[in-house]
Amino acid sequence: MHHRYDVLVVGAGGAGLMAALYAAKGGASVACISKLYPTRSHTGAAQGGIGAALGNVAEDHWEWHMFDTVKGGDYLTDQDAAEVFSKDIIDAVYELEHMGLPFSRTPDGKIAQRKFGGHTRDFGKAAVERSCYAKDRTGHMILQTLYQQNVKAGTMFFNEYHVTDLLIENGRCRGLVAYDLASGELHTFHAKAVILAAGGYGRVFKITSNALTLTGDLMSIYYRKGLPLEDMEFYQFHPTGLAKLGILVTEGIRGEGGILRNSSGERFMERYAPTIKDLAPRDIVARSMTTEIREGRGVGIDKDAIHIDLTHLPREVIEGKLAEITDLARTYLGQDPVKDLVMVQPTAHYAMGGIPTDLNGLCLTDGMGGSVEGLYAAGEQACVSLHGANRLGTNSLGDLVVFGRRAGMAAAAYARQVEFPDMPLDPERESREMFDALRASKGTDNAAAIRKELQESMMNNVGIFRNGPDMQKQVGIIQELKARYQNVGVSDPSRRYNSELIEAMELGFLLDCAEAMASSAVNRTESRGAHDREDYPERDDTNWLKHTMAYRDLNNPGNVIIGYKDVSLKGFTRSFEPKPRVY
Amino acid sequence: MTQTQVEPTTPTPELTQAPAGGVQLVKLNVKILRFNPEVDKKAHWETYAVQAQPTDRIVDVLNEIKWYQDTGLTFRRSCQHGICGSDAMLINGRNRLACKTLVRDVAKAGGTITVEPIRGLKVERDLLVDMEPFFDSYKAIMPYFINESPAPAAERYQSEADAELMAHSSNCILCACCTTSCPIFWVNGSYLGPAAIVQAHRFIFDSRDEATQQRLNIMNQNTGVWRCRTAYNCTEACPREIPITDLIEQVKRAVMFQQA
Amino acid sequence: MIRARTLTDARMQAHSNAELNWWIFMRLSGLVLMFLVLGHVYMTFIQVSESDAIYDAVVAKLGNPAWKLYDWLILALGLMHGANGARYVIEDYIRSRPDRAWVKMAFFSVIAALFAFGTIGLFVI
Amino acid sequence: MYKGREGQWAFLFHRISGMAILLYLMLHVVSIGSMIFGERAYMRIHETYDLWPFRVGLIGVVAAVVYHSFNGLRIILMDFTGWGVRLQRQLWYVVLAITVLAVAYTAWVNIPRILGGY
Ligand SMILES: Cc1cc2nc3c(=O)[nH]c(=O)nc-3n(C[C@H](O)[C@H](O)[C@H](O)COP(=O)(O)OP(=O)(O)OC[C@H]3O[C@@H](n4cnc5c(N)ncnc54)[C@H](O)[C@@H]3O)c2cc1C
Ligand code: HEM
Ligand code: SF4
Ligand code: F3S
Ligand code: FES
Repeated sequence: MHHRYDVLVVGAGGAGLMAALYAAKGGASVACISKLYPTRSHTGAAQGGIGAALGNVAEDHWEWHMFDTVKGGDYLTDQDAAEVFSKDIIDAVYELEHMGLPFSRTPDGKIAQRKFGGHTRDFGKAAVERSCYAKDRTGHMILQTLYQQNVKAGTMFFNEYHVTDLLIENGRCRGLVAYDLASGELHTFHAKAVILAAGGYGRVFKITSNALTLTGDLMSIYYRKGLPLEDMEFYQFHPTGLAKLGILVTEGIRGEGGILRNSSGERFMERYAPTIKDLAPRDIVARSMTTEIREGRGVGIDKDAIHIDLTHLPREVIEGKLAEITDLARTYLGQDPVKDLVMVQPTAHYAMGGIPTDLNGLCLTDGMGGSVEGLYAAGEQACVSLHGANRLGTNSLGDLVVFGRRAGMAAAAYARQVEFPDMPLDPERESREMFDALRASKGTDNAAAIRKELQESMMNNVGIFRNGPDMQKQVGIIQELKARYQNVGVSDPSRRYNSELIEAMELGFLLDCAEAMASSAVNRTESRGAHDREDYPERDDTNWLKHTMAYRDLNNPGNVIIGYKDVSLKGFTRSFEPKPRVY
Repeated sequence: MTQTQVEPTTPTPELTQAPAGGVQLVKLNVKILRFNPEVDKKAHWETYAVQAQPTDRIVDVLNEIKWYQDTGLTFRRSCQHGICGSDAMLINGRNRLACKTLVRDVAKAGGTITVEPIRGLKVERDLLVDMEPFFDSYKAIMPYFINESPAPAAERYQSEADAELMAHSSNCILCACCTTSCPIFWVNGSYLGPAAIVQAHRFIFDSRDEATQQRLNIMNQNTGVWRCRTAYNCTEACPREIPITDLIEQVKRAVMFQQA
Repeated sequence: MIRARTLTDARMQAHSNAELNWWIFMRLSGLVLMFLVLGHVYMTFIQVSESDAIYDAVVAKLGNPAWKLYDWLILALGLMHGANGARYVIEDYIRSRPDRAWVKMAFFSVIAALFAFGTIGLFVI
Repeated sequence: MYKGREGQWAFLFHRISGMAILLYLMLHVVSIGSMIFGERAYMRIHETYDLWPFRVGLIGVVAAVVYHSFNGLRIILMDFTGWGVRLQRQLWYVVLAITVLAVAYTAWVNIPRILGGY
């Protein structure tokens, strides 16, 4: 089957839906292709809020937000991106409100805001109320609202279509190939511009807040073409996942006054971040918790968790503003935040790295400004580099709407100027070969077993605390697993709804992401943001104030070529000198 | 096709203690209604013997079966914690999300858990049904905010009390647990169903929305609120604990007072 | 692929309050019927036995115009209420349009006939 | 069978009892209306009512009418008041209790008549 649209959007999470909306507003014919029904996208799981300096509760300015973002990213954040972001997000939040998003309200009827980790007033003086929220289901409301607006705009959706290949020839993107789960057929989509917004890849880790479907598909597809992935070593562990399960407990819980306590009941964050304590950025809190656990002050049977204490908060706050996580803790742990301490553990959460883009979402091919014409990316899967080495809470939802919108507008503008490019002769060839190989393999290895080994070893070797030998070992493990992957057999021959085939394909994507990640991480011999090495505990601005670009070596499979890209240390009007990062 | 033949085991109501970490495993039988249109004429039951922790989610158990026992087993799932709405199914006779139901909620050691696809929508394969009719009903109620008057530079104001009116209905994740538990929907697919009405409620009771009149007219049709016979299955089934029947009754009254 | 309903669609769509009115009627008639029917049942089945309702007794009772009216109300409201209730049931369970149309037609004819028959019966005597 | 709770059964019984009463009403109209054909015709139909199955059936009709009436009241309360919905479960048990009492009373009055065959 062959389809033709001016602009194609891959993924129907917050970024994809925003991009689709704006591409349509730009006059383009738009189709959105998603492997899930749009409202099933993982943006719906985001809880805490979306940060914007509205100043509805306390004085706030975009410069403060920009500073926090840069400092939060341990100065690896591109400051031009941070400036665009901190300004644009204010309008974007108002726009979401005009789209009907049911925000929580202040007593005078404005959008309610609360404190969040790393967001401060006056360049680091004290925590500030910046996160705009809708109870603790902000992502759910954003996803629903954006989907609703797309229904209104009449966006064409191809649901449960898995994108399997991008058609890039001579530096120009020409469309893509997708597998229709319902029929088991491949479809070719011909387009002037393509926007990628397929989300993260948290499923490389064992304990994660990410959905089973977040397998880094499009990052891997990009990478397989010999194109780079940026800053893959920076992966955020969120301090508070429900113990064992990894299900997220929003940072908003600490924004509302929740306190982390170790086995002796001590508020240990006072030792690690004396100024903002429990509201320090995520990398710092996650490390502090892990240190407590390692030093034997953890709680639970295995002493591998930490308590979060809400019991001093009024019931109305817990059951009202934090209804969602109250329900989660009650359902899955049988612990009631109103009267019990809840057991939490750091959980793999967010990819700072991904497909490198410029400020308009245009995908980059190297660190020197080369790009793929007509190919854009936004959302978690892209790396504009707004988040640098560590993302601040609430900045991802902001990223989706700000850069999703910019990518949508840029793609539509591009599509207005150009004709449809020629298509390759047999566009479906690579996808077909991939599926044929998976189907034909008479191998005996089990995809689930390989995935499990990958997730466990990644957790142990490229987790919160890292060191050279372990990561080196992990690079080897990934190569082994990739070899075994060749032997994965798909035993279900059905054409329709063959989820076994899809899962096997997704495992292949995960292995690629893991490869880029582990290799980038071994390479960076410093500690910065979420990348914390025990063998190189210091930040090293002289050598490492630069982005990593990881390329697959197409001639030498298994080898990863590392390149670099400069950090833009200048915003358009404001800039912040790298300083030691203390809170 | 992948007819993995699985031995139905006799229930053994004993607890096995796993060696490490003090994890408690129980033996269970999971009875699943299977149907693959490419080979089966009719749906049939298959039983799988599994070991699970009482605190495991049903979706964990299903994944375990799919990954290690019968790879052909087909169902939707994604987030694993009740937010994406993918995995509504009929578990032990009631609609639930497989990821929000724990083993210990539905079975004791040695017990049996039955899993069927949700009713009233066409089964495409195993536990996966055609969701299009469900989303068509959703689209029929104009599920988007309408306010044509020029927007202010900042936000439109809304009181906390007005925001609270939408608190329940805006919580819906479109999982279809409700609609497919409604005895009217089972027999009468033209009924928009509780999920669509909940969505309509979200906009009707939004103080900023300007299309209340048109929305109430949609609700006032033969396929709208009047088909609800207050059977409460929807309310019992909703994983988001939305008091659905209450909301439907509010919409009925709103239609009545609007016409009065 | 179904297009979403737009505001223009919704504005143009003719709508009637028929379902709303029937819904209200069901509740009002139900309330009235409750007293009429329970009273009737009490008087004819409990206070006296069914076998006491011999011809003469019935004729004697219906000689009183008040009872005539009482019984006629039950007849009229009960049939209307019941017929509309049955319409709900028919619309729910009979899903093919043509079938639904003729079943409804036949059913309403029977109800109409019964109503005529009952009314004549009441007032002839 | 779907394992619905009180509401589902309340609805199902309401529907069945409604249809049953309607059927009974229709027959009742025929039997009483047969008067216009004179005493003979009326009594011929009427005598069949003396057979015991009809007597027992009468208890069923009472049950249906009482259940349908009071559950109808429950529905009206739910439709017009917010608390009706909150208390629907309790209300339904009240409806059932009233129905059981009414049936018991009818049976108590009627069983001698059934046994006595008069
Ligand atoms: C539990 C949780 C809580 C969070 N809370 C917050 C918060 O409070 N504040 C904040 O700012 N951020 C938060 N985040 C981060 C933020 O929500 C995510 O980073 C963001 O939602 C990602 O959005 P996205 O649009 O990029 O991707 P997603 O929403 O993940 O969507 C990905 C889309 O891509 C599609 N897709 C993927 N692969 C393919 C393929 N091969 N073919 C076709 N389609 C494909 C999927 O179907 C899906 O529609 C949270 C994240 C998690 C996991
Ligand atoms: C005695 C007092 C009665 C009351 C209070 C009453 C009340 C009601 C109400 C409120 C409904 C609407 C149900 C709904 O929309 O959910 C209803 C439905 C119905 N009633 Fe009655 N009713 C009474 C008597 C009768 C009688 C005498 C008959 C038979 C002739 C009858 C037959 C029906 C039928 C068939 C329905 C439709 C059921 C359904 O749609 O599920 N009712 N009743
Ligand atoms: S109302 Fe509840 S049960 Fe129904 S679709 Fe929404 S979340 Fe699911
Ligand atoms: S189950 Fe159905 S009948 Fe009404 S109360 Fe719920 S929609
Ligand atoms: S898997 Fe997302 S709701 Fe169950």
